[in-house]
Formats: sequence, structure tokens, C-alpha cells
Amino acid sequence: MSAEALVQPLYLVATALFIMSLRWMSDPETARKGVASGVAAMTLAVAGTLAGVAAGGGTHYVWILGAFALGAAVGYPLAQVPLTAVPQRTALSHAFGGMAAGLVGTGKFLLYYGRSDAAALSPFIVVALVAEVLLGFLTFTGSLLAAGKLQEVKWIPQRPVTYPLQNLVNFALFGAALALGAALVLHPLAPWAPWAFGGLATLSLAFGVLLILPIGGADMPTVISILNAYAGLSAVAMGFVLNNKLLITAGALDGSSGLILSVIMCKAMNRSFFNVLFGAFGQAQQTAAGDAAQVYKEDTPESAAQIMAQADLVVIVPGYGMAVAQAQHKVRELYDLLKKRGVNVKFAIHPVAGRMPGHMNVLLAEAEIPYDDLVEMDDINGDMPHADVALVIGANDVVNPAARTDKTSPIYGMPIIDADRARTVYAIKRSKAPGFAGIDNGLYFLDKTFMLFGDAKSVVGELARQLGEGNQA
Amino acid sequence: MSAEALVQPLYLVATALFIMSLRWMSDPETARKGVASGVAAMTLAVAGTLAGVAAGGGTHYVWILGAFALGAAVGYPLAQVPLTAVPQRTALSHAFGGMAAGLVGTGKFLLYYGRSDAAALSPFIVVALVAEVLLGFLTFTGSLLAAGKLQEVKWIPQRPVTYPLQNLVNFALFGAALALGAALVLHPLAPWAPWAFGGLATLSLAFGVLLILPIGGADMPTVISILNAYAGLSAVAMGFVLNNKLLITAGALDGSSGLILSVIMCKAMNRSFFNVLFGAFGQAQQTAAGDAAQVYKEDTPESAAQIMAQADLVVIVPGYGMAVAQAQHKVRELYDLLKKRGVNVKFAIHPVAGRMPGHMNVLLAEAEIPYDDLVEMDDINGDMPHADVALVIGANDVVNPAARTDKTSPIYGMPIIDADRARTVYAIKRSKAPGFAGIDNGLYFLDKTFMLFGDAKSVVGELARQLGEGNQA
Amino acid sequence: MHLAPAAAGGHGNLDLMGALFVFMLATFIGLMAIQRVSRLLHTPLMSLTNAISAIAVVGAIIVSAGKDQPGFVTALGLAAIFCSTTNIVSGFLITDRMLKMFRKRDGGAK
Amino acid sequence: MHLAPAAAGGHGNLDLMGALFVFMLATFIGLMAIQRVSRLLHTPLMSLTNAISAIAVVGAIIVSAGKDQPGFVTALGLAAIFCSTTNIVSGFLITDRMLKMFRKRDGGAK
Ligand SMILES: NC(=O)c1ccc[n+]([C@@H]2O[C@H](COP(=O)([O-])OP(=O)(O)OC[C@H]3O[C@@H](n4cnc5c(N)ncnc54)[C@H](OP(=O)(O)O)[C@@H]3O)[C@@H](O)[C@H]2O)c1
Ligand SMILES: NC(=O)c1ccc[n+]([C@@H]2O[C@H](COP(=O)([O-])OP(=O)(O)OC[C@H]3O[C@@H](n4cnc5c(N)ncnc54)[C@H](OP(=O)(O)O)[C@@H]3O)[C@@H](O)[C@H]2O)c1
Repeated sequence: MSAEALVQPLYLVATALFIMSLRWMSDPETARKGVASGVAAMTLAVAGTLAGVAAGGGTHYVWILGAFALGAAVGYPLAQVPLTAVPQRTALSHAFGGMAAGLVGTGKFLLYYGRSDAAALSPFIVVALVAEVLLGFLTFTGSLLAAGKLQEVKWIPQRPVTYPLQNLVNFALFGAALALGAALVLHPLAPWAPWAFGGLATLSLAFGVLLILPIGGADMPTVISILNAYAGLSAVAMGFVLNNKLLITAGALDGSSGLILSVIMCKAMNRSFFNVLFGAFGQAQQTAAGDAAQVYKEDTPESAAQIMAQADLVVIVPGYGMAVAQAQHKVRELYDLLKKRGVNVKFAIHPVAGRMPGHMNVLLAEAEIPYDDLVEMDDINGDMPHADVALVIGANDVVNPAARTDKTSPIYGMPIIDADRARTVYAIKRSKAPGFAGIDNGLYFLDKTFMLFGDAKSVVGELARQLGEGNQA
Repeated sequence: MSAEALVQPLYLVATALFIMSLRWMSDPETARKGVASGVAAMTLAVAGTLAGVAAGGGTHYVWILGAFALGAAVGYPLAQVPLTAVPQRTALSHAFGGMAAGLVGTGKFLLYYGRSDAAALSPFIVVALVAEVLLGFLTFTGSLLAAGKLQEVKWIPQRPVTYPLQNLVNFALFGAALALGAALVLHPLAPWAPWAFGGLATLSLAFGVLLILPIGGADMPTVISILNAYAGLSAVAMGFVLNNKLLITAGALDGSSGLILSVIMCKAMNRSFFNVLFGAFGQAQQTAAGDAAQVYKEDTPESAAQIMAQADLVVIVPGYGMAVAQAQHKVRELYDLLKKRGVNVKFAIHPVAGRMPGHMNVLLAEAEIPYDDLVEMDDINGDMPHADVALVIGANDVVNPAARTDKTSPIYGMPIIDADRARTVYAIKRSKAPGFAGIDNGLYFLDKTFMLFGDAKSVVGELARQLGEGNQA
Repeated sequence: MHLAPAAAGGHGNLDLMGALFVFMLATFIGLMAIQRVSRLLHTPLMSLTNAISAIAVVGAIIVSAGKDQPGFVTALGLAAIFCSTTNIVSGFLITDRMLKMFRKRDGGAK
Repeated sequence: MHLAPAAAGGHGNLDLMGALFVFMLATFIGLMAIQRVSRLLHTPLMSLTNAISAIAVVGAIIVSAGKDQPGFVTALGLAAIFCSTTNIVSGFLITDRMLKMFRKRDGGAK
């Protein structure tokens, strides 16, 4: 009881700090306090657990310390990846998180089983253990695969992998996993129980792969958000097993975060959860062949720079291409030069521009562009008709007017940035290839649109050079 | 255990419904769903408790039913009071709530004591019981007194009652109550314990009166909000005593609601909690005598109606006087007539206009004025310079420019509605008397200001009549 | 008096920390939910939370229904039921009465 | 294995409903808190919650530290500690790294 009296208040404080951590994320002004309070919460949680374990006569401290050290040694470089690799790093982390939950669940089960501890293996506990292991291992392989797809690892297929009766096979496997789970709940101490448990773990690992295979690389952001929710739920299940309210709370916070972010992404893409998970999106796109007849107008960076220099309001619409080309620092130069000439410059941020929610904000923040100039879609659209120039940098789907008008388009109904309502549109991209959704973009064929073909970084750099020269002249 | 299995899930659902009830209050569109879900939650809570009690072999059902019936019979007419009486009704309800908590705590203590149940009277339980009874009874008398002040009952002094060493006396009494509580915690089964408990209850009742006496009638809204928080906390304490998570949750929701509303009111009045509770505000106001020399300009409703009919934008600033005069229906007539003439009419709602938060909104809603036209202070102030007419109806402190400029004014720093920035100001009040804060209002002496002396209802009625006639002509 | 272990929760294994956990979480929820409430609705909000605080009726029922207890304990409980019920009935009714009045521009109740 | 009853919470009187209560309340808090997060910060938010989910380290420590248990159980626990720690370290570090970049117009780090 004395250890309990020691540990529980620490857990209570840690829980409060985790909650404050999320609340402070509501505003960039306080967000770093949020990280600090998250770190404090985690420190308290670990310290409290170690203290409780020590009071209960635990052991293996040297090993535990070693595991911590090793984890930190691997974690530190993982935090130094370039910002473009943040999505895959996040996915990798989910994999680690799921693995941890799965391992703890397995350890607990085997321990209780080895001791024939029928009391500990009550139906409720076994249900929680099964959920923990299922969600944990599924998250592990699913996230690994997602990370691979995002990293565009060669031997991992980017395009959705589909085969006949795919969903049926998946459901059958899932049913088998549930059946094993049910058997374990009913007979946790049967001689075959460890085998059933092993089977469950294996099925979960397989299931993670099968779930993610049919989903295209571009849907990965939504998927990693859902996997985030799964990782949180497996922590909740662990909390039920250990009757630990801190685990339950922190896991629930994580779970709801993953859920909400994926809902936001789905809404911004005007798609349903179900469609993302089982729709094999992007797989069967065919471009209407007739459209190829339409012509693009090209322009040179020189003349584009001149037009922009004379504008009152330039709205820059960044997209995935800016991220790939790492063009944000050049964009910053352009922004500075235009500002110096008295041009009002705003960034129009679409919620799903790029490959993860908030992707553009982080990149532009990295280039030290003040976040007051990053305007959300709903707020900028009213101003688009007053914009003299809309400069589209590596964005495609998020400015495709077909989403507004063409009922047959796969992105119909997705809210977009109204770049086509600006007086003049300049669009930077490398080729005539379509964007992630695989469809043509009518914006490029408008009378007012001029293409600036080339890599985003070099084209924007050229624009900046032109403006800079004009400045000195 | 079977009763537990029955009751707890009901409590869980009831808790969720209470939370949803508050969340739905965030928007007038969903607010009535909030009431429905609150009713559902309460029904489940009562049904669950009755079922649990029955499963545990309870009795006295006829009496219980009778108490319910009696409560409903008294509660129903209490819900039919005129809207101007809502503040005192709320205070009265808090009194009932506090009483209930105090009685339950007393009953529990005497029961355990009578059975010499040392296990039940553990230190923790006794602490919770003491808190419950203290908060409950204090809320009871305090709220009764507050209701009396709000209702302006004759023999209850409106002005703050102060005497020398008042705060010292209060703290001494509070200390005595705490000492009794501590003694009870240490020796819950001593022969003198019931006397100590009785003493505690008496001190709490006295304390409620003493706390509220020195607070002026006009500060009552803030006070009833704080009492609301106390009532919630006493329910929390009861939850600790009964180990009932539903009580803890619902009580905490109530407690935080009371806390936040009183903080909002304090902020809108630019005063501190401490100042409201111990400052005896409004007690030592003296009006600068010299100001009396300044002159008001009067005008007639006829000419005011003419000016308003020609305006583009009329901003109506309602205050406590509109509530007292019950002028809201006449205001609605005026609103309709002006709208019919193509005048844009907005209402500027100050957060502490009237005598409780949101007071003006309810009254204007009663008169069926669409809530889209009720604009909050911060949103309307930017438009005030474009307003042709500001029509101040029985508002005073909330439009006093001294709050902006005069550092010596007791309301200095309180955010106000910038009625003085409109092109012309008409102010309706009955006399030259000051408002609640007891200070003169420079607004009335401005060149652009014209007074329309008289009762708000009749003056607004007259304005409407003039406009209506003009219409027909 | 463990006649109603279900509702009363049995003091034997009173889970103090669990109760504190719930209290803390509920307070966070309360603070977050109330901050989002439109200012328009602060008066109905007061009467709604007022009704919610009448949840004390749960404790009142438990005290009233006790078997083999002195009559005055039952009486205290019954009085508490009466008090809470007035609160429940009047609180919800008046809140709804007020909310019914709020209309958007284009007419139509609510 | 009740060597760490404190942290493990003793299964004897496992309080299922209490745990469900906490889960429900925490979910409400999570939903409400996340909905308020500025869109600007959704990427750091993902890595922050990622770090928070590494709270699984608590369970990993409990499993690792058990006395008188088969070596492979300890090994599983240690592996879980390793996994969670990478998450904690990289999650918080990268979140902070990203947040440091967000600047208001008038310069000055945050
Ligand atoms: N952000 C999220 O959370 C999220 C989540 C899930 C799905 N998505 C999806 O991702 C898409 C995002 O839209 P988006 O407009 O940002 O991107 P997009 O539609 O994928 O278009 C990116 C464009 O950038 C161009 N590009 C690529 N590399 C470039 C480079 N180095 N230099 C210049 N241009 C380059 C590409 O054209 P070229 O090949 O011709 O250069 C392409 O048209 C949406 O369809 C959205 O639904 C986003
Ligand atoms: N709303 C809240 O939650 C709350 C809470 C706490 C304190 N308060 C305080 O209450 C005050 C509210 O400001 P307020 O501007 O609404 O009210 P106020 O400052 O009290 O002024 C009300 C004015 O209405 C006039 N009046 C009274 N009866 C009238 C009638 N029948 N017809 C016409 N006029 C009448 C009075 O002047 P005559 O006597 O000359 O007619 C008085 O000047 C603030 O000081 C605020 O701090 C409000």
C-alpha cells in the first residue's frame, strides 16, 4: 500500500501534464510548453513506475538501464531526419509503439500462463490482452509497411496491391484471429493456449501487412493517423490489463488524436474512412484521352517575375512538389523580395496539401516564414478574386477546379483553393504528369494560366534571381 | 455484485449524457438537445439508483415517491417565473441544492455514528463528509440571502453590510469550523462527535450569511455563480463519501461551470474575485460633486424617431433598465419598424449588461429577435464609428467612457461598448441617477448625446408609435 | 447499512486515487466544455448546470431507502430528495423554456 | 508476480467500471483538446501524440523488472522498453525541433 500511495499521485500529476500538453498545442505561442509538459509527464511516469517496482522488490535494473540507453541512442538520430521524411519517421515510430505493446502483452500472458495463474487470467484481463496484442502487432507491421511506402523503398509496391476476393480474405483472417481470441478467453490455461496465443500474434502481424497492401502510397498519411489511433488503443488495453489509469488516459488521448486527424483528412479529401481503407483509391484512374488535345501556355521566369513585381497581392499555393523539391528556402527568398517591393504576399494552405496534415506549415516555418502569413483555405478563398497572381508551386489536386464542377471526377466535392479565381495564374511543375489523384487539371488550360515547367526549387530560385536583379537595377 | 453490474453501466451512460449536455450548449442550434440529454441523464441516474437500492433491499418507497411528487409540485411553478426573476430563481435553486447535500451528509454521519461504524468513518470519509456539509449548508444560507437581495426583499439590506473587523470575524469563524472538522476526523466516534457535527453545521449556516452580507446586491450575479460552484463541489464531496463516480463527474462539471462563469464576469467588470468577495464594492462610492454642473440635452421621441428612420445603421445598446422595464417587446416593435424602412439594426451585447451573464440575450430572444443580430461587444465595437445612431436603452455602466479614460474611476479598465463613437447617441433612462456602479457617466454630457427621459418601455413604445405613423403616412 | 452496496459502492475498498482521477478528468472536461459555450447562452447554461448539480438526488435516495435505520435519518434523506427534485424539475424546465426563445433570423423555432 | 502491486495495481479487485469511466472521460478530453489544435500544428501534433503513446514504457518496465520469472519474459519486456524509448526520445525531440521553427511576423523565436 505504501508503494501505491507513492506511485498513484505521481501518475495523477503525469496525467494532468499530458492533458495540458495537448491543450497547449492549440496555439503556436504555447506549443513548446506543451512539449515540455509532455516530457515532464513522461519523466514522472517512468520515475513513478521505477519507484513502484523498486518498492515491490523488482530487479534487472542494469538491463533496464541498458534498454533505455539503447532506445535513446536509436531515437536521437531518428529525430534528426529532414522534415520531408517526417511522415515515414512517424510511421516508424508507430511501428515501435505497436511492437512495445505487443511484446508487453505477450510477456504478461506467458508469465501468467507459466504460473497457471487463473485469477490473473480472468476473462476480462484476457480480452484486454488479446486486444492489446492484436492492435499492437497489427500496428507494428502495418506501420512498417506504411513507412516503407512513404520512403518509396524500392521493393515495396507504391501502387495499391489488389487481388480477387481481397477483402473477403482479410475478413476471414480477422475472423480467425477473433476466434483464437475467444478460445483464449474461455480456456486461458488450456495446454494449447500458448500456441493459440502465438497464432493470434502471427495473424495480427500478417493482418497488418494485408490491411496496408491495398492502400496506395498517397493514402498513407490517413493510414498512419489511423495506426496512431490503434497504437493509442493498445496502450489503453495495456492499461486495462495492468489496471493503470495513467496508461488508459494517455492511450485514450493518443487514440482520439489519431481518430480526429484522420477524420479531418478524410473530410478535406471528401472521402470516407471506408473508402480510404478498402477503396484501393488511385488504382483504376484513367485519364480522359480527349483532354490531351488541350494546350498549355508556357511562360518564362523573367516575364513571370515582372508580372509579380507589379502586383498588389500575390497568393502562393504550395503543394507536395514544393516539399519534394525542398524549395521552401527559395520560396522564402521570393517572399522577401516581393515584400521588399511592397507586394502583399500570402500563402494559401490547403489542409491536405503535401503528404501529411500541416505539412506545408512545417516546411514554410522551417524557412522562417511568419505563420501569420499562412492562411487557411477557408479564409483565403474569399480574397482570391482580389489576387493579381496566384503562384502554384508543386500543388495540383488541391487547386483542381474539377473538384467544384465535374461530378464525374474522383475528387468531386473536395474543397479546393480557388487559384482559378485569381487574375493570373502561374503554375510550377516539372511535367505534364497529373498529381496524386491521377487526374488532369483544368486549371492549367485556362486562358489566364501560364506554366513554368521545371523543378520547383530551380524555378523559384530563378524567379527570385530575376526579382533580385530588378531590385538592384 | 449483480446490482453493481446493473447500476454502474447506467451511471456510465448518464455521465456521458451529462457531458454531451454541456457540449451541446455551445451552440443555440443544438442547445435544446443539451437539455434533453441532461434530462435523460438524470432519469437514468435516478432509475439506476432506485434499481440498485431495490436490489440491495431498500425500503420507504412510498415516502420516496411522495418526496419526488412534492419536489416536482414545488419545482414546476418555480420554472414559470418571469425572465427578469431568473437570477433569484437560480439562487433559490442553489439553496435547495446546498440543502440537499448538507442533509445527506448529516444523515450519513449520524447513521454511521449511531452504528459505531468505525470502518465507514475512516479519516478520508470524514474529511469528505465535513466538506460536503460545510459547502452544502454554506451554499444554502448564502444562496437564500443572495436570492433575497436580488428579489429586493424589503427587510434584507441591499447595500453591503459592513462592520469593523468583519473579515477577521469571518476568518475566525471559518477557523473554528475547520477545527471542529479536524476534531471529527480524529475522533469520529467520540461521545461529543454529534455535538461537534451540529456545531459544524451551525457554523456553516452562519458562515453563508456572513459571507454574503458584505456584498452589494449588484454583485449577486457573480456570487451566485460562485455558489453554483460550491453546490457542485459539495456534490463531488458526496461522491467521494459514496464512492460514486457519477456524482463526482456531475459535481465537477457543475463546479467548473460556476467557476468559469464567475471568472468571465469578473473579467468583464475588470475586478478580481477577491475584490468581489471581500471588497464591499459600491459601498464607498462618492460622485464628484463638480460634475453636477454639466448639462444634459433632452430630446423628444418624435425627433429621435425621425433621425433613426433616416439612419443606415442603428446600434441598440440594451442594459439593466430594459430588463427592469420589461421593454423587450417594445424594442422588438421598434426593431421591426426600422427594418421595414431598410435601416440596418444591430444589438450590442455587453457581457455583463443586466444582472446576470447572458441576461440581454434571453430577454431579446423572448421578444423573438433573431440571435444573429445580437452582436458581442468585441465584434460590434469596430463598427461603432459607422453607426449613425446608438440607442442606449437603460444601460449605463457598460457604455461609460470613463472606463477607458479616467484612471480614478472605479470602473477604469472595464471593457465597454463604444456607444460614444457613434455619430449620434440617444439614451433612455428615467432620471439623472447613476447606474449600478454609482458613478456619473460622461457619455450623457457629450455634444452628440440626447437624453430621452422616461421609463424604457414607454419611451421605446413612443418611438415605435412615431415610426409606425410615419410609415403609414 | 450496506444494504445498497451497488449504489453506495462499498466503503471497504474505497478507491481514493480512482476517485481523484475521475474528479480531475471531469474538471478538465467541465472547463473545456464551458469555455466553448456561446455567450448568448450563459443564462440558460446557469440554470442547466443548476439542474445537473441536483444529481445529489442519488445520495438522497440512498440515504432515504436505508432499512433498519433511525427514522430521522430517513427523514433527512426524504427532505434532501424533495430539495433536489425541485431543482431538477425547475432547472430543466426553465432552461428549455429559455432556449425555445432563441431563433435564427429566418424564423422557425430554435 | 505480484512483486509490483503498486504499479501493476493488483488484479484481485480490478475495478472494471472505474477503468471504463476513466477511459470514457479521457476520450472526451482527447477529442475536445485535439479539435482545438490549430491546423498550423497538425504535423507536430502527430509526433507529439506519437511520443505520448510511448507511455507503454510503463508496462514494459513492470514486465522487465519481475523477479523469479523466465528469462524470455524479461527479454520481451526489455525489448519493449527499447522500442518505447526510441519513441519517447525521437518523438519529443522532433516535435520540439519543428515547433522551434514557427515564428510570428515580428521575428524572434516563438
Ligand atoms: N496532406 C495530407 O495530409 C494528405 C493525406 C492524404 C492524401 N493527400 C493527398 O495528396 C494530394 C496533395 O495535393 P497537392 O496538390 O499538394 O499535391 P499533388 O496533387 O500530389 O501534386 C503535386 C504536384 O507537384 C508536382 N511536383 C512533384 N515534384 C515536383 C518538383 N520537384 N518540382 C516541381 N513540381 C513537382 C507534380 O507534378 P510534376 O510531376 O509534373 O512535377 C504534381 O502535379 C491531394 O490529392 C491529397 O488528397 C494528402
Ligand atoms: N450582467 C452581469 O452578469 C453582471 C454581474 C455583476 C454585476 N453587473 C453590473 O451591472 C451593471 C450592468 O450595467 P448596465 O449598463 O446594464 O446597467 P446599470 O449600469 O445598472 O444601469 C442601468 C440604467 O438603467 C436605468 N433604468 C433603470 N430602470 C429603468 C427603467 N425602468 N426605464 C429606463 N431606464 C431604467 C437606470 O437609470 P435611471 O435610474 O435613471 O432610470 C440605470 O442608469 C454593470 O456595472 C455590471 O458590472 C452585471
